Amino acid sequence: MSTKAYPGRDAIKAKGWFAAHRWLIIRRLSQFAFLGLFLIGPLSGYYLVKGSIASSLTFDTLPLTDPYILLQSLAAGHVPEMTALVGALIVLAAYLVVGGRVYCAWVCPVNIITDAAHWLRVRLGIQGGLKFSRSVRYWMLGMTLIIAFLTGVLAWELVNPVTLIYRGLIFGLGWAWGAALALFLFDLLISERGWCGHLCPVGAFYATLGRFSVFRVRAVYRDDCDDCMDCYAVCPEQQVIPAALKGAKQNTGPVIDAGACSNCGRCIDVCALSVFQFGSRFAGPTNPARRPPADTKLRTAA
Amino acid sequence: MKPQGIIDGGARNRRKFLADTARTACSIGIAGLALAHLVRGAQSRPANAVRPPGAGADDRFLSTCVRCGLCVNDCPYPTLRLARIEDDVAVGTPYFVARDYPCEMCDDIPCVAACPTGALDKRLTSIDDARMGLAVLTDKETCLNFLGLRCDVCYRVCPLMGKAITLEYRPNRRTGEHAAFIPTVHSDACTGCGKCEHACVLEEAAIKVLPGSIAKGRLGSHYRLGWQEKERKGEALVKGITDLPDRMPEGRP
Amino acid sequence: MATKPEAPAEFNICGVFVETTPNRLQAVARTLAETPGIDIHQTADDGRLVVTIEDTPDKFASETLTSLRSVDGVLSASLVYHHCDSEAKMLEEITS
Amino acid sequence: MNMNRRDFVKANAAAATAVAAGMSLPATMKEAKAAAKSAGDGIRWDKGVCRFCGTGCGVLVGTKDGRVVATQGDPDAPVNKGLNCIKGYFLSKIMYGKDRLTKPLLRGAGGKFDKNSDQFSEISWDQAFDVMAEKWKAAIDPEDPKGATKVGMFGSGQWTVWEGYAAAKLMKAGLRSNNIDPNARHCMASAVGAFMRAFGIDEPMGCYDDLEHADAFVLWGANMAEMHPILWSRLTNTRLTKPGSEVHVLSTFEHRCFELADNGMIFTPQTDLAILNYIANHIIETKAYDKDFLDKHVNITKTVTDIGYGLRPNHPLEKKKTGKGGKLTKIAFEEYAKAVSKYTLDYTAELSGVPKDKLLKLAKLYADPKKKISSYWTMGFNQHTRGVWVNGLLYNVHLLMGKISEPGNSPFSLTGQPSACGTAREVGTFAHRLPADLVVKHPKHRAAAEKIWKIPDGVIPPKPGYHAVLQNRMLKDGKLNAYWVMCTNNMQAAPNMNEEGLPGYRNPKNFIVVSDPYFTVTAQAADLVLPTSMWMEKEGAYGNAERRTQFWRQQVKGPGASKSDLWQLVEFSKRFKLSDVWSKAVIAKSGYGADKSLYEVLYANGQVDQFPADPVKDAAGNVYGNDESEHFGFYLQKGIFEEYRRFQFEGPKKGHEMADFDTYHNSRGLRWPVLDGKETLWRFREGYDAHVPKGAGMKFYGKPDGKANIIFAPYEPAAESPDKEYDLWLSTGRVLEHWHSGSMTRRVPELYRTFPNAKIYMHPDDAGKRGLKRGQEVKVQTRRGEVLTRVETRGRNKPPMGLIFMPWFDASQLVNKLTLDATDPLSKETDFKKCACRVVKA
Repeated sequence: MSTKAYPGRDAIKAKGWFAAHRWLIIRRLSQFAFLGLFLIGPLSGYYLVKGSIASSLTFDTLPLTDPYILLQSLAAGHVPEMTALVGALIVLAAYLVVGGRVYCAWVCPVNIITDAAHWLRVRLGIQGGLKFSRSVRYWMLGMTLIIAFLTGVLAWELVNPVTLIYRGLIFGLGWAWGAALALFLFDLLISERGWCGHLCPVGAFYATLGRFSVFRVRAVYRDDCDDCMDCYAVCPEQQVIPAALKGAKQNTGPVIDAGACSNCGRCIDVCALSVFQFGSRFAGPTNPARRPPADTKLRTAA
Repeated sequence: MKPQGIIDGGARNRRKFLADTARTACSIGIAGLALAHLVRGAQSRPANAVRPPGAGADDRFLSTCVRCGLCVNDCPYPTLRLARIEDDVAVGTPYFVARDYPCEMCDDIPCVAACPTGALDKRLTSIDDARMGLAVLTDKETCLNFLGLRCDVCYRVCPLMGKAITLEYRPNRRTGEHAAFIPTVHSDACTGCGKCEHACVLEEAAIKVLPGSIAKGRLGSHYRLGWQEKERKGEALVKGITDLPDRMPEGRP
Repeated sequence: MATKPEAPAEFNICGVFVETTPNRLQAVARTLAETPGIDIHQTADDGRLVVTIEDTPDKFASETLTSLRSVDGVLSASLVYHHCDSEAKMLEEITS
Repeated sequence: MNMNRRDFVKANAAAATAVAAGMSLPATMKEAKAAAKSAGDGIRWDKGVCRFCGTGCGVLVGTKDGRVVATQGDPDAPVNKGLNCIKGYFLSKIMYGKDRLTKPLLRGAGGKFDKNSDQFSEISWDQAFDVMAEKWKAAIDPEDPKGATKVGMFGSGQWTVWEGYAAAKLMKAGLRSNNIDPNARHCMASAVGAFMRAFGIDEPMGCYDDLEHADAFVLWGANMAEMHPILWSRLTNTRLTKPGSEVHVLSTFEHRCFELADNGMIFTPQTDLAILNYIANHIIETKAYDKDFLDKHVNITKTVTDIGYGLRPNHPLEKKKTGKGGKLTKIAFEEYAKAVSKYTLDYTAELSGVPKDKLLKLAKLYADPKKKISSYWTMGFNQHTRGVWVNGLLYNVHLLMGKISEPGNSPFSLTGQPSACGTAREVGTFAHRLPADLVVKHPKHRAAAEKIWKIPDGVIPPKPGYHAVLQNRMLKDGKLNAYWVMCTNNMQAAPNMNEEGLPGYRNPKNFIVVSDPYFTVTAQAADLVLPTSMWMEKEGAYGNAERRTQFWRQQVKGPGASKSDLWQLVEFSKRFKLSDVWSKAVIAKSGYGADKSLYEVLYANGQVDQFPADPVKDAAGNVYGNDESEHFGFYLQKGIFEEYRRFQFEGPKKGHEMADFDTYHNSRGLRWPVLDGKETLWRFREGYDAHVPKGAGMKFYGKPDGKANIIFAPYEPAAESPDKEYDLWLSTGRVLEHWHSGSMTRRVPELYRTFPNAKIYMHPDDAGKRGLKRGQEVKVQTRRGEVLTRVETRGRNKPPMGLIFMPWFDASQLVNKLTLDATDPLSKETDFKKCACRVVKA
């Protein structure tokens, strides 16, 4: 682990604050933008997008449906209408391109909550607590589908904090803020990155998709890595990095091709040496010629 | 420090792996049981929560509704809402409380049109065929019309007035001069829109929309209603029966 | 009868046990029920009544209590419980 | 369960006491409360009468702590026997709308009048009457021989008897203006006109007992199922329990009564004139008529025809007319037979759109001498440009058969307002009338009134004043400048408000005063708004449709500074000296000093003030307030009523006699004439009516020769019919839940919820043709304006293709922006049931 109190300090020094938070800021904007699109309707009466994250209709033409929820419905024994099927396929295709867990990092509102919890956990120096295996979420995923199958009810949707909170924000929060608070406290006090990183079956579903997705983080300049560990410190799914960053010998990487990676881009932000870049999963040069002088200058500054 | 441990930390022994797996499976199993228990709670819904048109039985509805809220968005009235955690209705599913806002029975049924999954059945094309529930005159002791007063608000607000609710006339034996107009609900026409419950002027409505399964009785299959069977067939079920004339005094018919 | 001062700061509520004869119970109950400030809480067929008396705009509870004894048919009226508090506080909503 | 600390302490006190007394307290507070209730809940009950329709249901009013807390149908009231309709159920809430007016409000900021301000400021009664008196005096020229034609008053069939009387007296005997008319002009004037023409005396000959006696009922433009719910339940009971009984319903659209109808008929608007003539024709052709009855008791006449539509004189329709007025010409029976012979079954069926078999069934019913028939009507007949005619045509049918004035045989005009009969009609609040059926244009009648009122002859102007519709026109034209609207919401109720009412009220030359408990549409258009005590906040008397006069005592005080209409009228009279209103010559004749106030001449005149202001008590000894007694120092209501009775006993017209004041306070209402301590149930019939001499059998004593008139009148078309541009008939009306203009019922949350806003009832195919969906927002347009509303294609009213129905109770959808101010030239009553409109998407 990094000995530095705040990962990314070098990056701020090297690139400036904004550049060192670029993806984080864009990502937050993206999360709020999605929410905003849904909220415009209820707030203004003029609907660009109707419905919620579970299923929506944009400009009264484009149907989008969460494939995971649709999968539950299928497991529960119902073959939905074409609209939902088409909507789910569109979403599926989109995430296969941009990265499965992009949903988690760029869309899901819970991410904001759990990121906040983690940020505070680090500041307060809270240690220990429950540790779950990263694989628990896949068990959860299986379990939700089995229960749906056995009961004929979209059981997970009774408790799914992701849709609960999203729906709450659009259709009236009620006690849904309680669910949000519970998640926050769970991640803050009980289990580090417990929910999004270990338990959430929604994440598990998208992680499964993510194994095949095209858009990726690549450790393009992995040879430049000075082992500062900042990327590990900020990464919510640290296990995905080594194979890409340190896999030169084993002939793995430089693409982070683990499904669990959410393409959040924090590693890109915090790396003072700009080792990481977004790119495609398909082959591209490792350690190509360095780009423009600006970067060179940064490098020397570091 | 080198990130060695993380990279090659996979060298676990087999026993530990099995133990971990068993433990996870058990935990997940317990979580699953808890979830299944929740499902049972969700399947029962308060009697005053009415599903939108085309929702059908709840067990079907709960497997099909993805809780997206599109029906709520397209409901032109404040009628439909999505259940919140505290609402006692399967969370996220659409419903309405007739006493607050009844279904206005739009001709084009926008809620059904909006549903992407078919949870609200697209085969429902005429709102008159909707069966959201069944109005039941639950309290005859306070219903003003049973008391002989001329309220019949439930009857007059009924969009299927004269079909779903009729007034049956009955002499008021107390006054000897007035008729009582008894509101009578007919399940073959009542859509369960709840206009009657909403409009009932009593402090607690005497007519309520209940789920059909609660409201309706069922005749045993071992008995048929003779007059209905005869009407359906258009003639007597058993033919060739004769009747002898009665002996009467001369000259009388 | 003493006239009650304007805007009384205090408000009295008394629990009073009233005795009458069984055959006059109904009549007494009716009279009490019509007296401002009196609420009947329970009656027993043998002629016992539990009532509360509270201040009214023109009479203190104590005055009503005194006048009670002169009601036709009332054998006794004994004060069992007395509570005095500010009027404002009395009107506070509480939830049980 | 929410409770306040006081309740909590009480519960504790009770519990502690119970323990001490060795009694166990009921488990919950609720039960304790119920126990207290069963021992007597401290509610004082007194008799009253429902505030809404003309049925006149008796109610008991429960008062506690100065507030009406409950009501109940009076189980012993003969009309309703403890029942109420849904409006009556909520009577206890009508006085307690959140926005009751409690202070006089003057248009303008800071208590200064400003006609153009859209703001009102609170002022005192003194200030209010100061402003009013100044405006009134400016409009009155005491020396004008025509009287004070620039002042006017619009009153109400919801006024109590004494309020109407005091108002008529103030206007006619005090201010010398006949420009007083009641809102009953909009609902009953045609019925009055027809009664006077046919019988020479107003109001139905029968009573509600006919509902049990009749074998058949025919509804002519009355939706009794909704508008007279309790009477309808009586009619229904007879239909259910009496073998062979029938119900026939005629209307221009299908409504709730059709459900009970054995013969439901939808006719093209205005063709009721033809249908009635067809029935007469059928009776004559089949020789079913009662020749003996006709010979003894009936004159046959015809009326002037082509008399126009009561529009402004410059309207093209008025220029085209060839006849004028309602002069009757005696004709022979044969001429009458010939006149109606045009109305054959074929012709009538073709014209009216009613199938022949239905028409024939109806005609046969009337022609059957064995069937006792009660015919009922309200606004379908009365709000008709030929309202007096059509009323008369029905009398023709009843008179032909002699089916009148006996149990079960009754042509019966129902009323809409609680005292349209008792007040508006009987005490002379119409522009042409004086108390007890007298009229201003008759010198003997004026003389009788002036004698009883102790005023010199020549005070009462001989020319009838402006009627309701004319008042609005005169306001607009600036010829009526000081105007007082009381107890009615005429801006909402009067026709063509866009072109007549509103411009009239807002004409800068005019000062408009509105007295009302609530801030109605009319109050909003006024210059001065006076807060009014209503219903149980004052002592009152109403007269219902069956001539039943019912009294009630004042149960509670009005809120804030509100005052009863009676108080306002009498108190305002103090502001005038005789020299302000009467000419010097008249004053000299009167023997009164010029400085004497109108109050002293009209009310404190040694006659009206003869009864002391003693406490009002009921039989049980409960004492009731009387704000007027307290203020004026004498029993004003009793004084007025007893003076009014002098008209009944000393006036030139018999037949209106009532019992004395105190008798009414002790009874559940009595049907006049009350003679020798007995009510009259059926008038003109020997044995039932004390005015019919022994051996006469029958006498229509309202006419000098004791005979009633059959009056032939032909079918004439409506003033405005649908055409290419405006392709639908628009009919307005009411719904059961809301009465009058909704100013009371819409303030009862439960009633509001059941029918919050008006809508148009439309045939589904008419809606489909226009691409309209049920519930969709639409504009209804006529040549006079447009109103935004919603479409209803289901429910209680089912109009035929080509007609829409819209109720007028909704202040947010003023349907009278659309209606045409075409009136019956005889009764001056507006036809709210027919004009041409179109419906387009909003």
